[in-house]
Amino acid sequence: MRLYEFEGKELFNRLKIPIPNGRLAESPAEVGKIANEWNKPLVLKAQVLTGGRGKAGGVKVVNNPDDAQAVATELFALKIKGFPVERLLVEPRLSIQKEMYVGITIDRVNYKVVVIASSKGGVDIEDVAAKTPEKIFRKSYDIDEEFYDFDAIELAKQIGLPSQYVKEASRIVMALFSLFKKYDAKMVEINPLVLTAEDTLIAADSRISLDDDALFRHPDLAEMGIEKRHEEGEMTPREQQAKEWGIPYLDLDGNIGMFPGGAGFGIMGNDFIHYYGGTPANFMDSGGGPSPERLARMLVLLDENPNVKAIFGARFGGISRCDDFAKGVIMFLKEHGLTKPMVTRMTGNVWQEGVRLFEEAKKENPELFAHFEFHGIETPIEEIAKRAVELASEQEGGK
Amino acid sequence: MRLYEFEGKELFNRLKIPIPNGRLAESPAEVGKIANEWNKPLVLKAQVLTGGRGKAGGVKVVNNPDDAQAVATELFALKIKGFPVERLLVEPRLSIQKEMYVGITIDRVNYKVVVIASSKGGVDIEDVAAKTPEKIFRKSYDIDEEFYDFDAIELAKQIGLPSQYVKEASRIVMALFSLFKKYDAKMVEINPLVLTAEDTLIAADSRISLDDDALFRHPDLAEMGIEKRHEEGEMTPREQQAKEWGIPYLDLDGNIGMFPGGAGFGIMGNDFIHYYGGTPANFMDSGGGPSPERLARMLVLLDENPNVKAIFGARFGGISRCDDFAKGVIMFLKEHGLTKPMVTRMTGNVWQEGVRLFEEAKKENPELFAHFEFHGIETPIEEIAKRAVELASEQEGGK
Amino acid sequence: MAIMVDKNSRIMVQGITGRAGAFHAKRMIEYGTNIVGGTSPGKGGQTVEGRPVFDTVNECVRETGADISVIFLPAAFVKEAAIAGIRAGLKTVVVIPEHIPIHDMLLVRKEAVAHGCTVIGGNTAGIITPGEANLGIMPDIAFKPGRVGTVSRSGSITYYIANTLTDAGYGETTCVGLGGDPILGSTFDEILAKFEADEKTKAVVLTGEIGGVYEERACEQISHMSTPVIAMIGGIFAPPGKRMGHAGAIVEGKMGTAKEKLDALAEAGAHPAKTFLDIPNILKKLGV
Amino acid sequence: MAIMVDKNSRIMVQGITGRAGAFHAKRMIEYGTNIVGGTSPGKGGQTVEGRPVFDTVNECVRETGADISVIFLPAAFVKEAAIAGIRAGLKTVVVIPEHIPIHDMLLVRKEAVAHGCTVIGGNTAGIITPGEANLGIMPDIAFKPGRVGTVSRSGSITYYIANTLTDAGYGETTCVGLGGDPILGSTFDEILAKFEADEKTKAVVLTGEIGGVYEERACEQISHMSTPVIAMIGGIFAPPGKRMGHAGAIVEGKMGTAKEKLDALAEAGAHPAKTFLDIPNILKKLGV
Repeated sequence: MRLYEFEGKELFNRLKIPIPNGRLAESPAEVGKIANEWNKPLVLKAQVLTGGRGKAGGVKVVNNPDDAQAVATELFALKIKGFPVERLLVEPRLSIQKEMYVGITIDRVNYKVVVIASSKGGVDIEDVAAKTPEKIFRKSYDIDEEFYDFDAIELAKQIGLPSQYVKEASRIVMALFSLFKKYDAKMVEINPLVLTAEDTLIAADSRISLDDDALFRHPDLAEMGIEKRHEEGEMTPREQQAKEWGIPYLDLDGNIGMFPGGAGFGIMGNDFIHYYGGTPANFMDSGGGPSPERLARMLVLLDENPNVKAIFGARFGGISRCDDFAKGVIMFLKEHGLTKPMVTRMTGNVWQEGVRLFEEAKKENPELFAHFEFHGIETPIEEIAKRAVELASEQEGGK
Repeated sequence: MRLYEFEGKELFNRLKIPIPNGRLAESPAEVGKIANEWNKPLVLKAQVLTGGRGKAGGVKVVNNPDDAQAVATELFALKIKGFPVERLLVEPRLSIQKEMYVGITIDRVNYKVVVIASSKGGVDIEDVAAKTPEKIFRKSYDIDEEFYDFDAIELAKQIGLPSQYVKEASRIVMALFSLFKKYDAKMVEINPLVLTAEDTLIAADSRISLDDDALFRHPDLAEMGIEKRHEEGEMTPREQQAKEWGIPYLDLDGNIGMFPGGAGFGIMGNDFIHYYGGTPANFMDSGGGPSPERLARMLVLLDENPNVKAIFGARFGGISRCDDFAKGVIMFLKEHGLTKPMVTRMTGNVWQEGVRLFEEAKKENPELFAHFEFHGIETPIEEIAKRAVELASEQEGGK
Repeated sequence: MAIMVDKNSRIMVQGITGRAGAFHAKRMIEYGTNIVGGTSPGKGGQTVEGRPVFDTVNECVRETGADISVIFLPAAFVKEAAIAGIRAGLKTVVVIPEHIPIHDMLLVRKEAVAHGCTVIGGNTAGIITPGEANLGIMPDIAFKPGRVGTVSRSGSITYYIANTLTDAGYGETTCVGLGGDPILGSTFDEILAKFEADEKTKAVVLTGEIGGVYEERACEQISHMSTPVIAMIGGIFAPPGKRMGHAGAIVEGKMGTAKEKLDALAEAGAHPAKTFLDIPNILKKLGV
Repeated sequence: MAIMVDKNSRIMVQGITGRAGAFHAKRMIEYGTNIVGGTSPGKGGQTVEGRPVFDTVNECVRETGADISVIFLPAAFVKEAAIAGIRAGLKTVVVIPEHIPIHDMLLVRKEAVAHGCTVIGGNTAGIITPGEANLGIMPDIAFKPGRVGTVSRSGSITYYIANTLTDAGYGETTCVGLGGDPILGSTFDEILAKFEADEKTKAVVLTGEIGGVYEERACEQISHMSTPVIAMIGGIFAPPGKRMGHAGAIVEGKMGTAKEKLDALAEAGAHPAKTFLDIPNILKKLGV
């Protein structure tokens, strides 16, 4: 999961990586106030959880402090890749002598930690790697290997820093390495690392992506307000609700509610729906062995989503049992009621028992099953996907 | 350097190793007050920087709190291996089900960290190793190797802990290992690690020896009042003075003041004095390349020591220069004045220049050189040692 | 024959006294899997389903001769548990739990390579050799002994494919779930090599996923295999850059879009399948 | 011939721009030692005594062909400096500063062994091959080319012994200061083995010290050497349990009293000496 620039810089500051003396603002007026107070050239930087901010006009230099509030108003009105700008980071403008890049990431193919540096910073590092690979230097480490200052100095020399700066540069790179290890990062970047006209080194931007699965061992991050979130962008209200219920859930653009069994199948089911001409409204992961309560909540998320026109359910009882699955669906039908057409297939662990429970419940309360078609192992999953697409287009057509 | 039991326990507490809920007392009255407050059986433990405290009567159980003050008075009157008892650690008496041993130390021959455990604790672990080696379990680790809980559990099983205790025991052993690494320890011991009648594990005693040379990276220890000190025992006032001046200095029992060049020679010079029938009054280390000021201070320590009857000086100019050496001695002669007979030899780096400076100064102020014989390379060191012994016995005889 | 596990394997369960551990130990035993014991620090001396419980893997290996372990423990404990198994000399360690911290898995992988142990997972449904042994959480209903091997990132995909193979009469030699976590103990190429060496496996179905990095590693291996490989990739239509449940399923820059993966695999000689129903058709064409 | 260093060695100084580093670089050069350069991070491009200064050991090795380094840096920086030298492929690293943290030296030793580098010190006066090269802080006045090797914990003892050997007309092949710190990069046995392999060294004088642990390790080596070894031990009369300046000089339990060390060395075949003046007499008796 990605951190905001200001969050990353707060971590930089903790690890003694020098950062500009910036302030976070939540309104144009606040920006204006800061500008008046400081009375010097500023940079206003939109805080969004996505890349390409610069190209989208999310970073503005304000040479005359009087203009700050007006520029800030424009920035707050911006949407960057669809994400609204809710905060600006206000920093003094740096006088730049040289811009470099330092990053640390994981090479998943070779199971290594990779330290990368480039003599060219402040730009897309993948572009640099593609167009001028000679400007990129990297070295791989085992996860439990120590990173020494002589390696950091070597890196600083390779990216063309004159000798007088290499000690400070190595201190910064070593601190970045410590940050990477300490906070279970997937990626940490200083881009650009700026050598200012005043001969100091400073991290002008931060990009940090942490391993959400290791957040549990970093309670200090939660204290900073850094909690589990998307890799990119903010959550929708529905995603937020799902998160509170502990259900991995993602809103998509389509109209078929995906009620899956298993994350892998969630991904494949998404493809199947596309193959048959439909588009899913969401991605969801039930987790291993979901309780009936959890299954009912998963259905609530779909049924209450106005974009959903039909629900596609598939359960392969692996770690879970199909009778529990049936119980969850029945609980939902009784307590909430299904307003959308739904088609579902069960197979795997005690699937026959799941079908039996549905049949029994249907006999008792046939009205609850008005929109609900259920299948066992006899119907291939592809047929179910095709049926879901049909149901959705019937609904759309019926409008 | 060794820590007091209560200091060690404070570190245990920081690393979440359970310790008895004790209090430090500096007078019998204080002990009496604690005893009245707690009103339960107590253990009073003399805090001294030496081993064999138990055998010397430095630990007393007080079953009736009314007796506490009287027993404390006896303990405060005690000297353990010559060291006075200035503080008592007062703890509730434990009900003991089983006593074990856990220690971590360095195997200098094989360059390893060694974790040692024994099913027999509360006694001299070297005795246990000698008499019942089958009760000792050990495992070696590289300094950068991780210590895993499964190793700790294995150790707990080996020393006969029933399964229900192994998780807590492994937590304690892992914390001890962390403490060893975190504070640059030479040795950490829990002896005994007690399984109480209430089925809890508790570190009933602590023994910790840290690497003084790594103290610089543990400012939190200085905050606790833990500073460079002897491996055993407290410093004499003269040793304290030397420490303030940054001079490694040790009071010994003899009457020859040792004014050495080089620590290795300090040790060998000590032997030479013995070979010729004398006994040194001190050990001292000049450090590499001492300044004239430092040399003058070294002589002040000897000349003002009433036990010193003669001073034996030897300087082999290696990292240091003999002219600097001569300057320091002359500074001392001029500013302080020599009251004890002294014999000194210089050789090595520019020794001739040292001799020349002495001769020049003697010509100017012959009275300063009344007690001072200096030699160059022509006189073997053994002759100088012999002469120092003669000078000391003349003084003793002259009394 | 089969790969990795068969009826003679001696299997232990780490975390056997836990809810999931005990439940699945029972299921595995019912399937006929040779479960010989388990571990649960602090509960040594107990039994679960008649199998002895030990405090450490070392003890379990010493007393039962276990050579494979299946881990059912919370993610936070997996690093230590896996390394305990690796250092105790196990041949294979299967990590069922999901969300193992990435830095932990990097260390586990390093230890595994150093000690010649195969780690599977995390977030795997396990390994099954139908009719012989079922390690993990796979539902036995989908599987029948046969002649096609499968290897997949996802448990549910494994069930669907096995189901398809079973229904079509091919059956399976062994089905391996690599796991859905972003860093995995083993990679496709390593499992493919085991299938290649297995005489009874006449074809392999590989199912990859958007966002992974191990599909690309498989290409080199596929290019010099004599056993045919059928490849499926999930996430062809997945939106880029969003977390899709499997933490691994994040498109990282230009590497690893589903389309590119499938193209690369096909170029290396794999036979691409779009849906499960394509698979029997391809096998038929291949004459398996 | 000589051991470890000779006139063809290419020597660099880590910390060459510091007060001690520059002073001793000058002294070493004056002696004729082939100093080719040095390092001081942040000062690359400068020169000291006409020798180039680099930011990293790697650069220095690449540009000057250095194969030995002498470290003049504060103790806190030695770990990194020594490992930099070891990893840069140096044959020998000489650690002059004293009071190196014990845990640091354990790591340095591990790296040295892994990379086949010999680390000498900390707290050593250095290594001298009289007439060829003087690495460290030894005063050249004591030394003359000759036929006896010395190895000692202490610098001052080395000077006295060399002085004695020089005066008696034996001279020295190479004199090695192991160092006075409690954990040392090399041990007596390792240096003795080098002397044993050196044809020109006709005898070795070993001087140990109370509190060390490496004297015992020397016994095994001495017992199968053809080159005779004369042994002296300092601290015969030292009080036990007190720190004697050399941090290593602490009697640890029953191991390593000076008397026991000397007895053990004699039993292994070494010839014990009490004072420096004994040494020429023993050499004479041995017919060296």
